[in-house]
Amino acid sequence: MSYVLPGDVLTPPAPPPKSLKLGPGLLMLHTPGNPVIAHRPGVLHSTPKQQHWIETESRRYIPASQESVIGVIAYRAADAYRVDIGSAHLATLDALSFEGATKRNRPNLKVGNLVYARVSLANRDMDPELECFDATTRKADGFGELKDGFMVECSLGTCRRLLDSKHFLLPSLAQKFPFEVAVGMNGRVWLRAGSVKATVAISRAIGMLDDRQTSDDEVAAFVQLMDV
Amino acid sequence: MPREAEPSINQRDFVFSAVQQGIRVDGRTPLQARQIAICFGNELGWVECSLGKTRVIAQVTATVTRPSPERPFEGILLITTEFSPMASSAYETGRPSEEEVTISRMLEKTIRRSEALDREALCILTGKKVWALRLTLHFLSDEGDLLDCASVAAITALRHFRKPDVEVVGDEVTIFSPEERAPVPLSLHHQPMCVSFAFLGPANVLVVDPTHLEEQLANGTMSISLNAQREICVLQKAGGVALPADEVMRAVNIAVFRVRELSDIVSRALEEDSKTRVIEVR
Amino acid sequence: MDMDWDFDDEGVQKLTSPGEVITSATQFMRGHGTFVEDNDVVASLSGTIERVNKLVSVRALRTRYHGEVGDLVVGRITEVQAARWKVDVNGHQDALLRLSSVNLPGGVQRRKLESDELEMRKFFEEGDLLVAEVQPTHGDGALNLHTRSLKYGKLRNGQLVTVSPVLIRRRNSHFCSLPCGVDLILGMNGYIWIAKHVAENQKEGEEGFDAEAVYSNKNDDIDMETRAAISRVSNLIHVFARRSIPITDAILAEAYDWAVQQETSPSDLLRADVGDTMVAMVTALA
Amino acid sequence: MSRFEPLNAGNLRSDGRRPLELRSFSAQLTTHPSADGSASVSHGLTQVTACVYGPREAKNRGQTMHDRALVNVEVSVAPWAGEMRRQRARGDKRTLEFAASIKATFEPVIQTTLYPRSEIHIHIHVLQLDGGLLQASINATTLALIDAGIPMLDYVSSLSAGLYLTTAMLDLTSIEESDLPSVTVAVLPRSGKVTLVSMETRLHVDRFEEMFKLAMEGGKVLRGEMDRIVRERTAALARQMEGGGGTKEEDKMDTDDL
Repeated sequence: MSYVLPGDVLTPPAPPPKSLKLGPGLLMLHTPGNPVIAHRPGVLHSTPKQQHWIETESRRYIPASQESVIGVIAYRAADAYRVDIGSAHLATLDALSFEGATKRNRPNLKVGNLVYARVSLANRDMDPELECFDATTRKADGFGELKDGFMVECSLGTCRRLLDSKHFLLPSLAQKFPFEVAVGMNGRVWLRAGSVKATVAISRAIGMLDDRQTSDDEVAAFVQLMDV
Repeated sequence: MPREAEPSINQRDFVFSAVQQGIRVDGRTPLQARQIAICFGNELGWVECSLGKTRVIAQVTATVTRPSPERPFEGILLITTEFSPMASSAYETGRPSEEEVTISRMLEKTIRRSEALDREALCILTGKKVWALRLTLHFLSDEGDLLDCASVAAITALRHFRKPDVEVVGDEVTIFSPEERAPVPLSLHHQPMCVSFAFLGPANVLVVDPTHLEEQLANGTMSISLNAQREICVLQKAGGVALPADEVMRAVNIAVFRVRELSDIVSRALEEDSKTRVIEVR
Repeated sequence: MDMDWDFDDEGVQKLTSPGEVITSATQFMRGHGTFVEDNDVVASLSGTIERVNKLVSVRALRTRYHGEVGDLVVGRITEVQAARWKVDVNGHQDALLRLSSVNLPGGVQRRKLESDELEMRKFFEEGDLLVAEVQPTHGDGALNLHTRSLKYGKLRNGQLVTVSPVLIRRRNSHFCSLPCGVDLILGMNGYIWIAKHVAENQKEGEEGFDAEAVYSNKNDDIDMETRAAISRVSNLIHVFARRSIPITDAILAEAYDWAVQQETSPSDLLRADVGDTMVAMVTALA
Repeated sequence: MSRFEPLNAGNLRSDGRRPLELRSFSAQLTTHPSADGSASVSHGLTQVTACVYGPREAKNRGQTMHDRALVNVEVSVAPWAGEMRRQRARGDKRTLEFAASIKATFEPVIQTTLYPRSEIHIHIHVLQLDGGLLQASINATTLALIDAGIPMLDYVSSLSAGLYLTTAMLDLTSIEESDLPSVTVAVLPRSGKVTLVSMETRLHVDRFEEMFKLAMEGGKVLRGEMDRIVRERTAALARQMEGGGGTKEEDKMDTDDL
């Protein structure tokens, strides 16, 4: 693991490999030698396939194609919804981008409903677009309206940690009681458990994980002591 | 001005159903307040107060000025509230929002109108020289219940502050630097502090110390300023949901206890601080 | 409380005011101006109680226009938007007039072209007055209008008077011609259009009808006599409206005759004493 | 400074009223025909006019709400209203706070959900001020809203109360307000619930309840008076529409004609 700061120069191998892919936080300059610089502070991650990116502990979501996000319906238009996904602009969700949706049979979402969706288009010059199905199979694939439950907000880094299957929190909670959870890459986590108490317990555990003043051990201890 | 996005339906329904069962989203019971923490700066009269993740800084400074001609015996207290987008992106610089106006007016009424500060004691030379105190409140972070946090910070800062000692001989006024003579504390008539409530859900469950989410979802809010002597200084229920009179009285009685608790916390914090601080002249 | 609840079939109408319990909700259905609380139908307006079978409603005696399908309204264009106009009809939102709901010059059969959408101001511009009919609405309450009849469309050769919508009663035709050579359009929304009479042979569909003038912004020549008649009628309407007397063509014709007989000038009608005498005379006749 | 005696030995107040006596109350509806609804209210020497516009197309579309009407309140105090001529600035915090509490009082009472995306604008103009600013403004607004035919769950009636030693008194004048602890309440008379309570003076908790509950009772009485005025006007209007029209047409919301 290596930390980088904005402006740090990373030298790629001399003729840059064809497969070189620069993810968020990295930029190749068009000056002699084509140096790659970091423009965000964070942890540099690389894969053997020459993919590089920087993970940042930020709270502002910048949409990226194919990421799963949780959005709140902000407006209803005739044939599309405008959805708040925490980014600079509202995203557009076509009313037909749902499993089984036709011109006549559309999902009826209200302003304020939650949806779990995938970013289908993220372009810096256009509003992001979402879809609630897999465009090739037209199956829901887990996306769609999130009914009941509760939503908590946390940093983007916390979301990524929760999405890591090796992270301790969700499995250790699952040993205590059953629950459903949807983690959006945009710093939002939706959860639904059998009782109010359990839901509150999960949301507090996530809140503690998000709070930098509590260590992972304290969170683990909190989960162990939790009486639900 | 863009409005802050409203909480989702899921959040609203959950908060309401949970509070119906006596549970709040952060694990508190309806009548439980968040932990309050008070810390002091190097200077006298600099206080940072936090209530959960809500944070407010209060600072008191004093200068000598000429009193207003209508009130030649009285010193001047000026309360300024500094809202900035730092506390929450809902606040804008420039034109104040409704919440900002309500909070700053409540503080004004709690501290100035209730005569918390003995302003006559700020007089140095009648009609010529008085102390002008400036109480500045900086709102650093808004996670709900800014008003209660700010009122605790303000009262603590006024109790913490000391003004330089003065001596008047005839028309001659000498102001002593802290090195020459120990500065003197302000004289306060009483110490009013605010307690805010929110009414949540279809049954209008009363909760103390609402979080930001609860404030957004509330059917109505109510703030009561009291002092430890069980005197109401301000009671403000500006519209919102209609309540039976007994519910208002219940809130008043809860507030009485809460203020006593807050006064103890403030006194204890000031006591702790005074142990670590040397004010006397060496 | 067991309220003996009965409507007078004739005579005094029952009045109510906000917050007053009208009847039990188990036997009656709530209509406009009421809401249900704890099994009671409660009034939310001050006005007269009305009942149609099991439906109880309260009608306010002063309110903005509450649109109903089929109503004829007079309105004013406030905004030109993409493929639609916004029209002020004294309602709680501006009504919508879609480009597809108007007749364009060149006959009913003419197809809408994309160029029409770019030249919408050629048909209606901000501030233009029009007469239209309320269409079935879908969605969130904004009224939809249409002018797809030769009777409807842009208004010219006259003047607008606005009164409270409750003063206009629903009737078979809202287009009236007064004997004094003035045409009236009584919009259900309280907007009344008073214009120079259109001769029978110049009406839509007749040979004298000028299709190109449908969207014209120019008034025809109006002689002084007609102008005086228009302003006299408009002042009469003002006088009746101020005394909350419903406006009909019959009462206006009556009043007009009286005004001509008395040789009052149009402006004199607005004097309180003249108005009172006039109203007393006319209502006594009726 | 001369001593002011709020209650003399004969149990009379400075203006000769008994402690629980209200000042003469009068109200007039439709004072401004150009507004959709208007009312002028006076409590003794305090006189307030309220005008209501709407529900109408919102002037500022960005502020509209998809599921209910927006309520706007604007308050202006005439410079000559008080004892001393004083021009208040437009953005004055006291006035803004005052407008905000009127707005919050009426928002839950008006059935705003019937008018999505619309706006209801309330303008309050204080012409004369001798105590009871808040109560007069609330009562005037209630009447103006009724005049505009805007559906409301109930009347909102408001009254102030004060306390001299242990005697509670109602409907304070400006001189009493400046000398006594006082509270203003606004009630929904049908349910007897209280929507606004505003007290800005120091008072012991044990003394508060009596004064508070008396003000609520007084508010309910005031509702009767307002209702009488509204009914008189409604009856007069109904008569005019009936008699004056001379039409034989059905007066019902007939759907047969469609």
